[in-house]
Amino acid sequence: MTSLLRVENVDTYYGLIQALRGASLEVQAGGIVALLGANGAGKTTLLKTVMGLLEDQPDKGEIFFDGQPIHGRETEDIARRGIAYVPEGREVFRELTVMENLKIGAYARRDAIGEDLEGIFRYFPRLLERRDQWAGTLSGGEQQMLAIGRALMSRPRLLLLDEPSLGLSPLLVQEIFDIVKSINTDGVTILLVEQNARMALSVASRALVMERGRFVLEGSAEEVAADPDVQEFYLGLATEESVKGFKRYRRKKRWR
Amino acid sequence: MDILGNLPQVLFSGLAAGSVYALVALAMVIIYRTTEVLNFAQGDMAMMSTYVGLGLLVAGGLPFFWAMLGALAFAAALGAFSEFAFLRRAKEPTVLGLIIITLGIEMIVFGFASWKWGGDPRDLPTPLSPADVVVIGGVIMSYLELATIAISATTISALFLFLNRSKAGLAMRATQQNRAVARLMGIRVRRVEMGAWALAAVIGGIAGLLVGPATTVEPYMMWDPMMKGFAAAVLGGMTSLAGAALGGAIIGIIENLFGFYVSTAFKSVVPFAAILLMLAIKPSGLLARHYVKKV
Amino acid sequence: MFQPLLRIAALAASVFAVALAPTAQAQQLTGVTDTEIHIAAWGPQTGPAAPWGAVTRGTAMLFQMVNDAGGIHGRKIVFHPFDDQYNPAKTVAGVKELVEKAPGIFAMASGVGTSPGLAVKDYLMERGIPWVGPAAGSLHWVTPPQKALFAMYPLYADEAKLLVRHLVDKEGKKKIAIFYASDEYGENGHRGAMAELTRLGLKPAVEVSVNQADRDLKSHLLKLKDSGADAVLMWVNPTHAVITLKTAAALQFSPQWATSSTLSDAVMMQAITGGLWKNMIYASFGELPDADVPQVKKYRDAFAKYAQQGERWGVFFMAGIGFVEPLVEGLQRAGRDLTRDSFIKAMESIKGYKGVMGRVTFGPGERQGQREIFLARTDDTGTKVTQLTPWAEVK
Amino acid sequence: MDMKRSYYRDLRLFDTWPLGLWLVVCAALLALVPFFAGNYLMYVLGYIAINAMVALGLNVLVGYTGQISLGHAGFFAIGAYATVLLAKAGVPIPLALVAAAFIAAAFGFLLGLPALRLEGPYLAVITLGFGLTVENIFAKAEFFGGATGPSVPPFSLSLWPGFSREQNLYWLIMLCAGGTILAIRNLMRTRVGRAFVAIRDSDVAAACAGVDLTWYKTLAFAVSAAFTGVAGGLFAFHLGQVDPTTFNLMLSILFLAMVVIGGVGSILGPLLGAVTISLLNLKLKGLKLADFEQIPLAGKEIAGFISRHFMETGMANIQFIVYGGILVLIMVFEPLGLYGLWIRAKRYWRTWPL
Repeated sequence: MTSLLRVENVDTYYGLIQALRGASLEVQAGGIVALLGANGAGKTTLLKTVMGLLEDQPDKGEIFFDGQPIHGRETEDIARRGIAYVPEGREVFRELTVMENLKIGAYARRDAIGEDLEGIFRYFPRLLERRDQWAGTLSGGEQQMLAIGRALMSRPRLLLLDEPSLGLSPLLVQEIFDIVKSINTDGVTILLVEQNARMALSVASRALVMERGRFVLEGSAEEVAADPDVQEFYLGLATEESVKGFKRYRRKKRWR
Repeated sequence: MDILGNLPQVLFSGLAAGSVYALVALAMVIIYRTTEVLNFAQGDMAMMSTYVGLGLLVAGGLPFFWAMLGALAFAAALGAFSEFAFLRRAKEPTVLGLIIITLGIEMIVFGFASWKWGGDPRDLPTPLSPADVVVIGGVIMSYLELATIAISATTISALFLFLNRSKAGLAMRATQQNRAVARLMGIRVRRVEMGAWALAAVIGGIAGLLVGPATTVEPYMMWDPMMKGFAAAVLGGMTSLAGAALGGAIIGIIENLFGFYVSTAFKSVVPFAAILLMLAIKPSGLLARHYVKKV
Repeated sequence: MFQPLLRIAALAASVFAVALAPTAQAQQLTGVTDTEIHIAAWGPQTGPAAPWGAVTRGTAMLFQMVNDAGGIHGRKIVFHPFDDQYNPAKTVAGVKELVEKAPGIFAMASGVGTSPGLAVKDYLMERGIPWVGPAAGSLHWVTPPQKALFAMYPLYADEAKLLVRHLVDKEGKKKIAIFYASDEYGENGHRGAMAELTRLGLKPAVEVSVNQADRDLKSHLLKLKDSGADAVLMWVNPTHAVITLKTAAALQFSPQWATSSTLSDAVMMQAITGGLWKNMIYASFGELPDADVPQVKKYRDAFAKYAQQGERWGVFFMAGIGFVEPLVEGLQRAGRDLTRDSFIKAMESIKGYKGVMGRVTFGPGERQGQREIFLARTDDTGTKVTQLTPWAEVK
Repeated sequence: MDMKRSYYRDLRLFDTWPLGLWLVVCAALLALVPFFAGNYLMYVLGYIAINAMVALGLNVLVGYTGQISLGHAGFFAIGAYATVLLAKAGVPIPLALVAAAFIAAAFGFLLGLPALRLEGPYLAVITLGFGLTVENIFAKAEFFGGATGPSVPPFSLSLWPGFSREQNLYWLIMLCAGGTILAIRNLMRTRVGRAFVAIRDSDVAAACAGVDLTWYKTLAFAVSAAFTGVAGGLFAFHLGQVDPTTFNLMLSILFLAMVVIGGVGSILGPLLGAVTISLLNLKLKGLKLADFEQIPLAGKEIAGFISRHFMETGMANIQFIVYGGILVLIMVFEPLGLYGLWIRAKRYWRTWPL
């Protein structure tokens, strides 16, 4: 079985700054893959590189979706192949109504969308209530729901979720993640970037950890969760103390 | 001077003039919202389309309607070409740089048109003679002015319908709001931008075809309407279509009121004074809904 | 770091400066060789005033005709027209460049516009370079008279006076409104009309000015109409004249229109107004372009042979010929020993010369060569023109 | 409108000393021009220098403070009229020029007030309106000489014994232009200059850092207007005539084009831009049909095609196409303008042959 998304040895630059250093990953169809890492590790950059959102990037390396090369393609074409990306910070079209936002999600399709709309409203009943409201007037959580709903309208095979929990209350985070899980159950493969590692690992089947533009750890969600470094740095389960009473962050070096 | 007796006539005249400004303003707003460019070539693109219409009509011998349609088709092509050939090529464009590019396009179009057709004014014959008028309640309305107002109103309504009801219009609005995310939706934003330029050029072209019969066809025919259109767009808030339409009407009426009741000498300055006043009170323009500054 | 450098540079500069103490102006170039006479003219071929560029092209055709007929006393005229876009900064640059580059310029011919002309007048006069037939009816050329400046264009103010006189005396108009462009041309017409009205003991019905850039003249025309004027003196450019007539038609306003020589090209005006150029009274300083007199026919025939593609036989083109005819005449009279002084002397000997303009007379103190104008009128169809008055000087 | 992010790059002009040496040599050469050259060269150089002063002044606004102005022809006109009217009233010319600077600055300050709340197209339209208003008022008011403008008194200043009027004027223009360069360079190194740049990069952040926006934004307008006003005064004498219609929108656009084409936010940039645009303006002349016949191979055919499809009388308009083409090409390929090209060329040669 071929993998749905394969990233091979990708280098990405912002001007002179290298953000990805030979990053490689594979996402198999069906599961939820969580991508963990600290701020600036290159998680969002990886997603943007996959989507072709960065001009002239990737500088090096190859990206395949469903066996077809997509690196160097236009974002529009990549999106039309069946990858949907929910960007960090929601980025809904603030001056379009909820309904219009959803419709624009299905822009690249020509078949009927009524059914899909019903599906979305089943996931997010609250959007139905607010269907004629400007998206900019929604609350953060509702906007996140809208962003996910909009992405689903294109009937993607792969959904890239960037920090869905950002700035949301714990209750809402729980709600969103439940929905993410059920979306996955309905057949959409998900690549999930999260700072909230605990939540991410609870829904994911596999997980990867990024550090400074490269992958340093990969495994099933349970394996990754069991990793002592992950426990210490991402899950906050400090286990040892140094002689001086300070945590030794330097241990990260081990992964190089 | 019969002060009040003339008022309806002045208002009507202002509205007729203003409806042309409104079209130019709409064209500028469409381009500004989609690509954040102040298109200073708008007027001269319309001028050139008018010449093409005149050529099709007189030299080509086409019937009036088809000649005008041909002019608008040419306008669309010219707009799309400008975007495709110049604006899109700019790498790392800055706002000022883009303005200078449109000025460059303006000069190229202007130079080409005056080379091809010369500087002498010409007449754009229309089925409507300027002397055909209808008098309603003491207000003399020429068919040409009535047609101008009607065509402008129709164009503006059609534009609203297009933007609010059609899928392409939706895509255009989405692109205006967030280009990157629009691409994520599978919208081919470059085509949308090219389409916006074409659309704007067509709307500007309609303005040109309305100015032509009322004045003359010559290389400078669109300078004044273009300035007023720009002013109208800013008055309306630069990002609001309804504002642009309203702004055009307001400027047409204000300057006619001022010209008639105060002085014709400073008539062309008044719209700008009005804008200064208005912006001093409401810096985002009449109908712009937001003016959020990115920090 | 700069101080020493600056000091050294300043020292070097002053040494150089002393060594090169101001030299006398380079020997003046006269623009005359054994076989050539160099003559220059500026005229807008581009920009808002481009329609006036035909003047320069008319001048060029006259010189070409002279050359093809064998030149002047064994010399050919080499003509250097240039496009100044009606921008004085460009006019000055062009004139200085031509005058100071070998072999120089013998004289300037025509030259469109008051403000470009004013920008170079002093420069030309200081160097004694003759200038014949500035293409603008301005008082500046002859007040005070300059030794080397020979003006041809009758004053706009005179035209306005004659028109007002005619409207009042012959047409019995009582309420005359003045509609004028807010530039030198329009103000001169305005001034002339006001002077004549005052002389006749009348007041204008209304005075309305229009800006060059305006394209919406409804409020202007409403004002004119509202004043109840039975005649309007229209002192505007061709484009504004068209808009004026169209707007007037739309407002059902039909006074007796009267206008200047600038709009005396009835054929063109009829064409660009879409047939509204009817019953128009206008002044003219030259024979009408389609007049059946030998002076005009000669050039009309030549036009068919020489004119560039896109050229039109009209009043501006013909004016370019008319303004410069005396220059050619002067060159002929000056003979083979051509100097600027001999040329000026020859010019002063021209009396009652008749070309396509009115009669031209120069003299030792007389630098306004032509003062004669006449009035004409188009008929109801706008196509036939009749002369209303004979050639006459306005007193 | 932010093109340059690094503050230190703003100051590049004299930073290396070979460059400083070159500048001194250039200045010396320019100073010597009247001793050997004719009026024409002096006229062209003077015209360029006047435009350069405006471009440098406008750059304080556009390049350093990040505002836009489509109305600088207005300040230019104010400077010209103020100088001429004062000189006619008997004020010595240097004093009249200084006064013109202050008068223009005062108007700049006034125009700067609405600029506090506006940016982008809003500011563009206000400044555009300002330019139109000034042009209209000068052309209408009898006091200012109406449509013909006031007559310009003869330039009577004597800077060097035996110099003609043109030579003296040339020196005065060059002195003023040199003074402008030094003044602006120094201004940008002061607290004021740093405040301007801070406003350009982010006015909110600048305000948070304690920059008084009201004062500095209006000051930028005033400073910019002052230099433009002096240039306008010099221009009146340079042309020997003041015509209100020359101070039109086209002129404002030309000034802006100088700054942007040259490269905003530097000193060399506006200089290069002023030289380029001035020369294009003076030197671009109309082509003739005969010129096309010179084209090798297909000359006759091309000329034939052109005469069939275009107006021969309109041929001079090809210069607009060239002009516009140059603007578009420069901006498309190098948004930092000629200055950017210069920097790139320098960088290329520095690392050559790598």
